[in-house]
Amino acid sequence: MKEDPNHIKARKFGMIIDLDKCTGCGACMVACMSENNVPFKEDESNKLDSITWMRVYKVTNGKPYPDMEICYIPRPCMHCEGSHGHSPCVSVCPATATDYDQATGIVSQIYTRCFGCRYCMAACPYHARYFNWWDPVWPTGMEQYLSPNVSPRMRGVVEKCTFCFHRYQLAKDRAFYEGRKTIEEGDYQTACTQACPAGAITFGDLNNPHHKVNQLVEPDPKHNGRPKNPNAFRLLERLGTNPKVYYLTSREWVKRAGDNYLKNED
Amino acid sequence: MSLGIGVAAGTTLSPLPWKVTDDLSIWTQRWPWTPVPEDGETSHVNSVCTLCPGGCGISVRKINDRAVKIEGMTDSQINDGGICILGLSGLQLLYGPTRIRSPLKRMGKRGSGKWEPISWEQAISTVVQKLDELRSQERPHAVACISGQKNGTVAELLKRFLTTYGSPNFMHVPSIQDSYELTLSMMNGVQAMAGIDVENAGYVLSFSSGTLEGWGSPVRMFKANSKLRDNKGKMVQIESRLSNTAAKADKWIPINPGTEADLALGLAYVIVQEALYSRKFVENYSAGFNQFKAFVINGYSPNKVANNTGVDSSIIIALARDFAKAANPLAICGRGQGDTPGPLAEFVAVHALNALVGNINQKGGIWSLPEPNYIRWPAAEPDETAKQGLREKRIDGAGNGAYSHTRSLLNRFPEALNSQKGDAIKVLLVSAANPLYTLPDTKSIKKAIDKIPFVISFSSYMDETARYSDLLLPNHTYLERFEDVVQPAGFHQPYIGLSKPVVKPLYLTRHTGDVVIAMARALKGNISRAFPWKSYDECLKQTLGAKLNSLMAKGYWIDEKYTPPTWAKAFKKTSKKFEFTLTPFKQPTRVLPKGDASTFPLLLIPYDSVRLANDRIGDPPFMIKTVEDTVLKGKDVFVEVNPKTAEELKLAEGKTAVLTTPTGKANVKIHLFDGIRPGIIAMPKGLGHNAYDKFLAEKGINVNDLISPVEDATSGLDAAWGIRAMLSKL
Amino acid sequence: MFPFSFEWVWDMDHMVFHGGLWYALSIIGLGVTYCIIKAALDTLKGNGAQHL
Amino acid sequence: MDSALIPQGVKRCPTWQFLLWLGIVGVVLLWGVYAMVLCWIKGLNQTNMNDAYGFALWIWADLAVIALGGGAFFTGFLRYLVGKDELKNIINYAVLIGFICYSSALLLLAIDVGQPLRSWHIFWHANIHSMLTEVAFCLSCYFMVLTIEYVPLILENRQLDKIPFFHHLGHNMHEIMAIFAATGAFLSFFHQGSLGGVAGVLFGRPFAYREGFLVWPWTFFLFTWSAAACGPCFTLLVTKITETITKKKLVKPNVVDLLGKISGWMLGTYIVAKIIDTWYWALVTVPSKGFTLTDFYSNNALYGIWILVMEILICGVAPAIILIIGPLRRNSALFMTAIILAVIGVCINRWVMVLQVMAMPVLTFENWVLYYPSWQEVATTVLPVVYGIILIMISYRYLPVFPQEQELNPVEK
Repeated sequence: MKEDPNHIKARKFGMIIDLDKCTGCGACMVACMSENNVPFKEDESNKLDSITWMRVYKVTNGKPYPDMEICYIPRPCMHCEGSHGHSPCVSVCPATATDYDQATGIVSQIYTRCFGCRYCMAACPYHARYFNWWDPVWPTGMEQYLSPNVSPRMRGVVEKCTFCFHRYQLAKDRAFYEGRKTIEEGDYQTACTQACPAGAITFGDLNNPHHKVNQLVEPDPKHNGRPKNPNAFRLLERLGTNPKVYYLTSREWVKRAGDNYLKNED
Repeated sequence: MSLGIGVAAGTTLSPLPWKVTDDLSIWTQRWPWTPVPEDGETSHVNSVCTLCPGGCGISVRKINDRAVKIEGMTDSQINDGGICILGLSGLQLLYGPTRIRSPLKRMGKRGSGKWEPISWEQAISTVVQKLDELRSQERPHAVACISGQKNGTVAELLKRFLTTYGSPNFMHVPSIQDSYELTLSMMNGVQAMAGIDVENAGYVLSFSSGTLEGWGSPVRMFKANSKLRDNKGKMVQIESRLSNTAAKADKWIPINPGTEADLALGLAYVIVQEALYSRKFVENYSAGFNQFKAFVINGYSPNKVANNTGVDSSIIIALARDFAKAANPLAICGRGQGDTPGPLAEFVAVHALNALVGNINQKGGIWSLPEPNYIRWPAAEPDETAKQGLREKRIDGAGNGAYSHTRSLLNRFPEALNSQKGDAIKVLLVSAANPLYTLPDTKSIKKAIDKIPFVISFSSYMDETARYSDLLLPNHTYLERFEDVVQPAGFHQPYIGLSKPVVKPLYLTRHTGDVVIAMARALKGNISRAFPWKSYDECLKQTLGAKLNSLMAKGYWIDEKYTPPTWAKAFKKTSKKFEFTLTPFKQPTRVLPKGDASTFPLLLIPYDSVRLANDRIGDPPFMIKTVEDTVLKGKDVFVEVNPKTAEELKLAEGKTAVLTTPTGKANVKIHLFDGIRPGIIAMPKGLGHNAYDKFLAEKGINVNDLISPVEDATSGLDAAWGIRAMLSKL
Repeated sequence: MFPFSFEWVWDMDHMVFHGGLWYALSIIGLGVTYCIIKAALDTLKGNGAQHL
Repeated sequence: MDSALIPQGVKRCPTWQFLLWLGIVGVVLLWGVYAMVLCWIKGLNQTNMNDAYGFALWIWADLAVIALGGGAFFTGFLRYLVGKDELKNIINYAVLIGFICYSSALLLLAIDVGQPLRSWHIFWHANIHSMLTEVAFCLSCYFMVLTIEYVPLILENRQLDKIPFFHHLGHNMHEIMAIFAATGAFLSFFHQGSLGGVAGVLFGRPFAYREGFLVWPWTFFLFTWSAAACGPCFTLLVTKITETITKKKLVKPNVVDLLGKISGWMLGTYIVAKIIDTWYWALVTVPSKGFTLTDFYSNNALYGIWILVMEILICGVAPAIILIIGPLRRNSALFMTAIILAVIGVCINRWVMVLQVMAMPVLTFENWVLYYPSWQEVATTVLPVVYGIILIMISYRYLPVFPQEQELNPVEK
């Protein structure tokens, strides 16, 4: 949670997911798994121990046939900012194994430092954090597709979505080689954004008014980044987690499913 | 004791604890059983994915010689950077444990999984010996081939091989493309492929087509759906189940399954009655309209149709008006992912709707595309034995008598074989197909295959059919070979893609094209002469000719300027006009599912999910990981049941029940789902494999074990959309 | 825990926390050291056992 | 056989009987050790914990034993700092129980983490803003204090005391024990509190989250308070159990009564604070997050409003009343009931603050997730209990744990 004085203007990378476009196809989940060397095991049907940094939830309006409606809600790590980087998980980690980077707004996870106390998982209301209950094992030969950009994790540590932080580093390196001072919007995109066949995911710098993410939701800096766009919402806005993942929908019930409301509230 | 304390104190004060803790930290980071991916030079190879007929461009990221990630190709006309879940998982197939690593000869009983690796020379000579034997017995027509591909050089090589060898029995795996083709032939009078200009449609009326379930070219359909949304277009889904497509549609219209043709005709009734149709098209460029008009007016009033379809007559009327008045309306059909050809009546009725609103060969409509003609090899010259063999009737009955329009009827193959005595087919070649898993009524397929003494599979993976074969001649995977990819399903512009080797072949596999050429050469005579190429790559190079350069550079060739022929020139019927044919309606419009309603009160419909590959390729581990726990839990599959139906049957969420159909029986779990009509149960396709690896095998039930094909009276193609069923407590 | 690890910051939070920590550790450490040294001295002096 | 080790002037059971019991308990201990080794070698997949239950049975056991071990610091605080001198007659036992509880807690934590070999990261790379860091530091430091408090008792063993250095060491440690006790009380205050803070700071989990004072949520203070109230109850309970098993009076009634009375007042004030906290939480905190109290206690098979009634009224208010009111307290059956209820109450409190927090869905489209522990988890949780029994058995046999034992049970020579 350190301020980086070298950065004149901090970036704040965020993601917008258009739920009207999302079809629940799961490409984001697999794009993430293959980008980030996420392991798999024989039975992955127990979703409580299945590592999916990006998870697509199937949400219904709860009405009977034929009025039922379905919406898919993809849920990466929200990279909560809380107030001043005080995200639910970062502040609780005893070993500083997860950190809020003030320069990018990305919540990192240092696998080699994490000793597996799982306090961060208890703190995260989005279930975005996953524990390596098992040794990651790839069938013989399959380890050949592992990417060197992301280190495979060991048993006993927590992992989660990093907004493909390694891609940010690669983009910065590339810009440096090409003699550019800054990276462009398109230089750094997450694997899920890139793969989404429906084009439902937009990624960029929320602090930059030229970036699409900023234009789509118009985050309100006076209210901890709450979206000004009436069709945009964040999951569990009321908890004050101040997430950097926004959702767009035209359906009122979907918006309402994003947070808890009392009966008399509208 | 004091010694002990002394030692403890000494150790604590020495640097030893620090060293130990430090080492521990390092050791826990580098456990020898956790792989450390090797770093190296990054490169990208552009290619085309052939895991489904979608034909997406892919860009594969490599580190040195290893492929590490598959991404969508950004400038591809089909998928523009997007990619589907299966395409993303491709490297798990390439490097996975299910690869067949060399030619294998069966040792134990069929399907026992005992194999002996043999050399390619041995393998080919074994095949050639068998084939020579058959020809010397004057029975070349006892060879059959099942191909997953219909077009392209490999399919053509196989066809050519069969023709010069003397067998008419080339069968391809059927899909809705066959039905569309037949429809175009009957109504437009052309032998063409259906191209759907979905990107420019303003209103998409889908009759149970899973446009977001993997229908057509999946990524293209996803993109088109988002574009429709951006353009404030409308999408209406007619389906008995709230599929993903229905969920994303502006309107979901639940319908009694199998009555889609009735609804289409009901809509036609309103359009005709209220004169909402395109006068320009109907009056000037169509024939048989009056007949058609009389037909729908007589039989398909909204009230009648409401009765059959379960869709309210007011909805029918409103829908017809919306559709006819919309800008660029488009009606499409073909259930789910479109793997089953379906009832021809549906296609004709829906195509008639398109004709009524005049969107044939128009922007945002249904185009007819000429079949690709880049393969221009000199005609093969069969010798006498071959000619005799070719004169024999096809085993599946296609192209003959009742089925004279249809080119291939794989669905009739098992039945044809099982009803005959002896072994009508002696040798079966299976290429890019897994019929033992993908065709309905797996039991009868197995029985049919049992009657074939020698089955050869070209599969790269140990799928169900490969496991049950006698000889395996593994092809390179799509990431290790050159191959032309013709016309992504439903794409509306002439298109050829080129699959390129991304990595060197990992194992002792060989390109099926090369194997066919080698077989032909070994058979000598006219057969050998018909295959003048030294290798498949040479054949491909020659075939592609001038297109090769652009294909190598861009990965695809497209005729972007292509526009379909105008109405004046488009129709090749004798009338030179579009014909509102009634042929398929002379039979009962509705294809009834197998089984009687008194014993089997429910209807079982298979459903497709884009997260479950249900064609010849099984789900790789990544994909199966994304399957929800209300679809698969442990080894159990869930069927979707309306809570009302479940209540009547006294079945609760998560409970195990016995699902019985006229074809089979299985234990399933109940998932209460309000998105399905009462009385219907839905089961996912793509589970219940018994081959492949531990990540996929023995999970769930293959719905093809429970359903049977139903022959369409006009086309002979499989028209089944479900089967009657019974659900009882365990 | 020590000023040379990178997460160490010289701010109020760290000073209060580590102040408390090192204070407690010092008391414990000094107390025990005192007891041990005193006991050793007492033993050397050899003044009477079992006088409790 | 081992009579030379047994303190003078007290009677102990025959060696064979002692060894027999030790053997029986030892078997259970081995079972626990086996499970522990399994968890260390094969990893935490041996448990039924999952991504929804990152914290489960072990963390509850941790919190519970630490609360119960609170008897040590609070009795020490009363004895050395407040000057309640009578309590010297029970302080040894309180320290022993505390020592057992804290060592158990450390052991459980060492099993509970995914990478036990890296546990020192919590110290080395300490994030001082984490309640768990505070817990870890205070816990370890206080465990040192407890060891320091326990060591003189060991040195009082007949044979050890004969060694002059140990004799002097024990004596000197006694001399400055007040300093250690004060440090211990300070540390205890913070770690009991930060254990409460562990749940209270989770602003993503409305069931656990509490507002508070400066950086400390209200649970911080409530946990310290409840540990101070219920810890001595546990000390008394174990004493009573020991008395029952040994069939001897070991502590004079006035000592028990005094500690009981103090606990009663602590419990009474605690429960008032707890009720106010719950009230405020239910009426202000929870609705501001979009929940109502009933959301936390419905739609699941286990957690109903009964658990709140149980914790606050039956296991809080009731024992507090019994212990405060003299005549009731002096009724031995009621006294036993009260201390048992108080112990149960604090265990329930720790349970809900760990497990109900995990079970409760926060996202609207998730459901309650219930969990049951695997045998490995149960075995490793039983492990500290049997370890404690063994340590008590040995300590009681060979050390002068109860200063009043000789007086209350004169041995006929």
